Amino acid sequence: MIHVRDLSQASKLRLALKIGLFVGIAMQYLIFVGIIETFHDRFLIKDVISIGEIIMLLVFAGSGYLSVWALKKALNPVHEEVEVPVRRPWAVGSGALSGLVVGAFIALLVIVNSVIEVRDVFVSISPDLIQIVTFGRGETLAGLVIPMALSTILAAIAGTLYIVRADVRRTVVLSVVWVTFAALISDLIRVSLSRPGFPVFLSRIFTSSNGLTVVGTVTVVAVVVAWIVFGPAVQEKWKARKSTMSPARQRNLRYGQWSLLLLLLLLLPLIVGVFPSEVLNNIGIFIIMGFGLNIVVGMAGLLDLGYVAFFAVGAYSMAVLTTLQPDIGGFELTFWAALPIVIIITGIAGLLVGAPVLRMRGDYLAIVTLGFGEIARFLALSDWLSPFIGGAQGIIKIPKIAIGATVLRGPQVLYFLFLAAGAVAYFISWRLKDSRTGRAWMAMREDEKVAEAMGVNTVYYKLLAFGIGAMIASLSGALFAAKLGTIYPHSFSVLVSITVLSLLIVGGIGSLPGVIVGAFVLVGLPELLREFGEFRLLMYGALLITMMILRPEGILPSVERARELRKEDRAQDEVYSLDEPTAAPATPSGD
Amino acid sequence: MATAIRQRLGSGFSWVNLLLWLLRIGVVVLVILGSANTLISQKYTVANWVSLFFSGLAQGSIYALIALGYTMVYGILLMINFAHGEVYMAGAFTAFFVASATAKSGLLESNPWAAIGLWFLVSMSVATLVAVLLERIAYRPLRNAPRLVPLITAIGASYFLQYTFRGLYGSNFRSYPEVAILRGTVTILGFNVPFVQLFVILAAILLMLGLNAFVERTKTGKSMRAVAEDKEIAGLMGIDVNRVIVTTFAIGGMLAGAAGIFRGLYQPQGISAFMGFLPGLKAFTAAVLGGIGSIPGAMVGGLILGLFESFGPNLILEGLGIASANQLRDAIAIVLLVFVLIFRPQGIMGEKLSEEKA
Amino acid sequence: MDDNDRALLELSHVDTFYGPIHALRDVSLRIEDGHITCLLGGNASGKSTTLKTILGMADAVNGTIEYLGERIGGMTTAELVQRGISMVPENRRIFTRMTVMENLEMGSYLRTDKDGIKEDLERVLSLFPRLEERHKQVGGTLSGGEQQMLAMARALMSRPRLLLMDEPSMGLAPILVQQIFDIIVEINQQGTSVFVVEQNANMALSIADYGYVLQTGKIVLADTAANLQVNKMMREAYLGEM
Amino acid sequence: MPPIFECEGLIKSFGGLTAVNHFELQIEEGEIVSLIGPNGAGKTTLFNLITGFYPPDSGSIHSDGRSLVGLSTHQITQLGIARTFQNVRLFPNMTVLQNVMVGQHSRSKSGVLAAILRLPSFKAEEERVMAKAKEQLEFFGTRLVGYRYDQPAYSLSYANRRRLEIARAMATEAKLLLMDEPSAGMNPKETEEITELIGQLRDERGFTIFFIEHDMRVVKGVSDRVVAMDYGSKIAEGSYAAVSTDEHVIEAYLGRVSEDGADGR
Repeated sequence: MIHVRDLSQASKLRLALKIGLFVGIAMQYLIFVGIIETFHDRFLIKDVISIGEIIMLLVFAGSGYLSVWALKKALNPVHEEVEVPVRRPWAVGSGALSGLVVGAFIALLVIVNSVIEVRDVFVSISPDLIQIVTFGRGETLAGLVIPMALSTILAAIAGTLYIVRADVRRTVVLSVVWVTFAALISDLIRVSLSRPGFPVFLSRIFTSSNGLTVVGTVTVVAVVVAWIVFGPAVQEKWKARKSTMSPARQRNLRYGQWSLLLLLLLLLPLIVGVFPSEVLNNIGIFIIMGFGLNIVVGMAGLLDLGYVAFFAVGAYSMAVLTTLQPDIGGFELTFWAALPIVIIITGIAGLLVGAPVLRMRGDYLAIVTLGFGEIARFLALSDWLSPFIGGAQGIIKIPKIAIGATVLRGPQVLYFLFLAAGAVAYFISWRLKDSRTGRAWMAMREDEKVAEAMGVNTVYYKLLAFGIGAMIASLSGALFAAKLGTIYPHSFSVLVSITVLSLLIVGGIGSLPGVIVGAFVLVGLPELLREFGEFRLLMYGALLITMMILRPEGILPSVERARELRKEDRAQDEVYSLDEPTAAPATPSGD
Repeated sequence: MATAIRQRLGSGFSWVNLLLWLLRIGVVVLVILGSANTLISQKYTVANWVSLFFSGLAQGSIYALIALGYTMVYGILLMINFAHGEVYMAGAFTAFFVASATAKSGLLESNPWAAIGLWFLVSMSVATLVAVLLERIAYRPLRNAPRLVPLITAIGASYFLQYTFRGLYGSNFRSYPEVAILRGTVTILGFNVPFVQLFVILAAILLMLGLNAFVERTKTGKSMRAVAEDKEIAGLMGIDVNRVIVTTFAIGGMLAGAAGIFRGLYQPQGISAFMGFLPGLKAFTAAVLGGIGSIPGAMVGGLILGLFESFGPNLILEGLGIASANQLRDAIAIVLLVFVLIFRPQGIMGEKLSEEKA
Repeated sequence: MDDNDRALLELSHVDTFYGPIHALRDVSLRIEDGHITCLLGGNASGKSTTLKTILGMADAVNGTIEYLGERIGGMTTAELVQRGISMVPENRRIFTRMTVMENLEMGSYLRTDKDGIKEDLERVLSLFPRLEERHKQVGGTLSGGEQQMLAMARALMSRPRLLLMDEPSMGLAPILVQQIFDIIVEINQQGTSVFVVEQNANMALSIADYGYVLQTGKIVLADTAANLQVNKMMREAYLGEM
Repeated sequence: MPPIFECEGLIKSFGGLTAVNHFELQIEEGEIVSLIGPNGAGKTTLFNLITGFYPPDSGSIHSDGRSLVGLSTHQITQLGIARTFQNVRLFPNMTVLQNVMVGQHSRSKSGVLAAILRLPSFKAEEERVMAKAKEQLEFFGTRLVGYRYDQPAYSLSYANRRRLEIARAMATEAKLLLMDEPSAGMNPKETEEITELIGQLRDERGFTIFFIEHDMRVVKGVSDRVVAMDYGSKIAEGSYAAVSTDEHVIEAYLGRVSEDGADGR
């Protein structure tokens, strides 16, 4: 039985208006907060369209898409699997209407801005911005009409798109996505293509100093279209061929794929060049920390918001032990001699932080560790400790890492150290996951009391998690210090902890590949998009909220955690004990 | 005998307990030593201490107002609304723009109290709106989720709000316009106290008394207490639990908005989008110190924290020979948080939460 | 009893799941207007679930629940309270941090008729003189018996037509149990229908008109209270067959 | 030889309420003892005292002559007492096999280094633990074996969760199993099965069993001895026939017959 509700025309219109209003407000948010203007500085396609503009156009289109989606949902609220057709006039109409509303919001902004000086309060509303949102027409009639017209048309198209054939829809959506992505990383493409040995014109054809070229854009679209048209057939063929191979050959193929991946990893810095290698190293710092925090939060279930403290202890102890700065330390060890000491010191720091918080409940633990992280930073900043760790001036003259007599210079070489450290952290996490230790951690995460009742000494395992987590962070910190050569307290703010936590959540808590994906998305992308800088944490915040609400298991959830953070699992905690109440001293008559 | 001792210590005698005891003793010794040293050295005059007292009290009132929001939300939902510091920031920001407008229009000059009243009206409304939106968008969908999920969401919301405000209003520090009537000092028992401090203290006390009356006497206030105690039974009485929760966020937001204004009035360095984080953490400390969930506890906790923070560096740290002790003002507030959570998580006035409930 | 009479509340063929547990199986029972009806059963027999099902706090997957001929499945608790159903929960669950008067005030939360509330307050306090003495005391400081009285008084403050009671005798000394049950009779005589869910069968049957016995989610006996009191199967239902 | 379980003068109160009041009991090896009593009698609290979830206010608890008072829960488990819970508490996001393998925790010892380096000792132990876990699961026939091994515990049916919980407790290689209402929420057929199973646990696996139960068919079906509890104290002890006809027990369950008889109103 399908419940297709028959909506009156008025309520369909209301729905479209509602979506338009909602998206219109979101559009205003993007404008007021400064995202549109900031991203206008960068072209998506050189001299054709800027990223700021494409964002606006996407929002326009999005309103139409969303309104038809909502209409569909309203017509058929229960059975997602059944297609209920939305008739074309309605799709076009709903889309157009919602788009009109979004456009009207922009027109309204232009009018209001011409009457009163909004800029006194909202710094982003500059004359430039008005030019951008009116697509260059400014405060003229055309400036009012063009956004509205564009928005209406695009939304109507997007609305129609929602009901057309799936492959057409996919082509359009994927083209937009990939063109945008290619534009975002166009610098990287450009740098990678323009290197000795490559013909110069290659980089010039596809990319410019600012965004893709038209040729580049067409190429991306062509590749997407080709993939949509021919992709399924090719995949099918490959699968068929693979299934006819002998098991031994299949195994060899798998080995081949793995070694290819390994080779790729090893050659990566050479392939991508200097600047991207630097970015890779920065991602590496967070990947290592991600693995460490994953043990503490993902496996043992201890929400540690002060993880940056261990990163800091690692970096500072490495700096103090190796620096050539005359008034600090005086040990002047080599990196390799200092490393074991650093790891041990940080491990002990992990135990010291862990011990007092052992009996603390989850949310209190989170806040206290956050506090520890802040205390660490205040201490690092203070004059009191500055004779030992440099205070606000930090520590300089940390020597480069050397192997024997060879000094490792440049991001392309350091990359291998990060790769090695990342591999170690990954290996440890992976091996521990399927072991008595890992099971004890997970049991503790799931239900501490019951874990105790199964013989798990939770005190020991909590300390162990803190200790190992700290040691892994110290690895990252030590490399960080040696890589930069100087460290300042400001590098160790709570934002580091939040970034690591965010990348875990985005990747999927408990999932090791998730850590890598999360780090690339949350650390890598913003590095490539310099304009992104100021909005990075805005995005993290929005991501944390939406992930927790819509997809708490992350992009790449680990199998057993897939539904960990979902509501349904609470059913077990809440299994009704029939008539007998469970003991709660607060209502002291239960059994 | 040995068994008896072990029994008394409960099931967990261990190295951890020993460590905690050592920590406790160590802290007490350090506090006593430091204070004694400072007092003996007579570095500060009585007037110095009195001035620290009032500035601590004023700062403490601000913490107390923010802490009330934490504690009320915790009392009802058992969640830490980590983004509450940003509600306070929103209040301070809104008031800044209203204040500039009133200064420009001359209202502040001609009728200062009306102008200040207007600041409060507008900024408390905006802060309330932010708090209510926060509940609606970020927390309500997660009402039944495991405990840590709303906490993570709250952290996300905190950063989202910080950077939204920075995007909207820019990253400059902004200072409130000079308010003539709040300038000057008042002499109390022969000591000069800045009038603005007194104003903050008195206004905060007024707000807190108002809140107390609201919660104790009005039907809505009583229904809030009923929901805080037992949502299911409150629902059985026909109370609309969701509405009560929204009301709680709204009231918390109002108080935080007012606290934002006080901060703007009282502190010269101005306000920024990131001003909410540390006071938020400290106000949470105050709420825990007073016993989270307890309204009078949050008030007392806030005042104690303000005083502790005010006296701490000069009294304790300097006595221990720590240079530039004032740099560690924020750190010792957080140290206090850590110690309270370790040794007395139920706070001064809170009842002990049973493990089941917790 | 005449089956054609319209019952005050009637459950027909109700099945309820609580989480994964099939807690009620095909339960049918009726509560007659003006009478005391009791539902008996041992531990974990599904008694509380029956009450939760009536109040919509547990979902009935099958069957119907009618109150005065109106289907009440899916209604909110507030709507039910407004229609005159009120409950005294298991373990009392008064608001321990609020005073006796405030607790009673919460009981009349949905009412706006000031005079009526005042009238009911007087009536309730005359039923429970102990509460009048302690009206300023905080709920948590009351003794178990007093708390039970307060929970009953609170429920009465909504001026219910049907009072649901979940194990009023639980955790109380026998003498107090007797007192509580005497008051239940009085409440009933003043015109409120009562549905008592009890483990203490002898006590409940001594005041009830009609009783049902529940065993692992099924009604196994249904008869007049007088008949049940002498029924040999009663003990079986609790302690198993001999 | 000292009894496998013995407690004396056990007292525990919460606030004003004494949940367990001067309780005493002895259980000999190989016995099946059931604990009955009305709601709120203090049965689960007694289990929580035995397993160290709360410390008792006073009194002694011994197992094989060793005092359990003051030990932490995991130490008690190591000494050979394991339990199940009234409202089934599994590790919901771990697989079926992992759940049971955790039960082996105190019977295995490999640490972090061994796990990272995959030492032969680690591999051998891991194999042993897994074999042991599978052996426990096989006890329940085919319900929890094969493809079920790798399913997360939350995906199991209610009855299977109960079985898994029992398997996990068995995997601790305890001598004494405490089971808190093993039949709660089960349908009559499953209840019958549980009754049989409790007997098998003793006969085939040699566990001594102490269980709380409300379903008198189960109690009657397998108990060597029945202990009845009310208001925190033991009110009767003996064979099922004796206890179920004991006046105190009947009164605890059915209530006192009021003096004025049937016409109470």
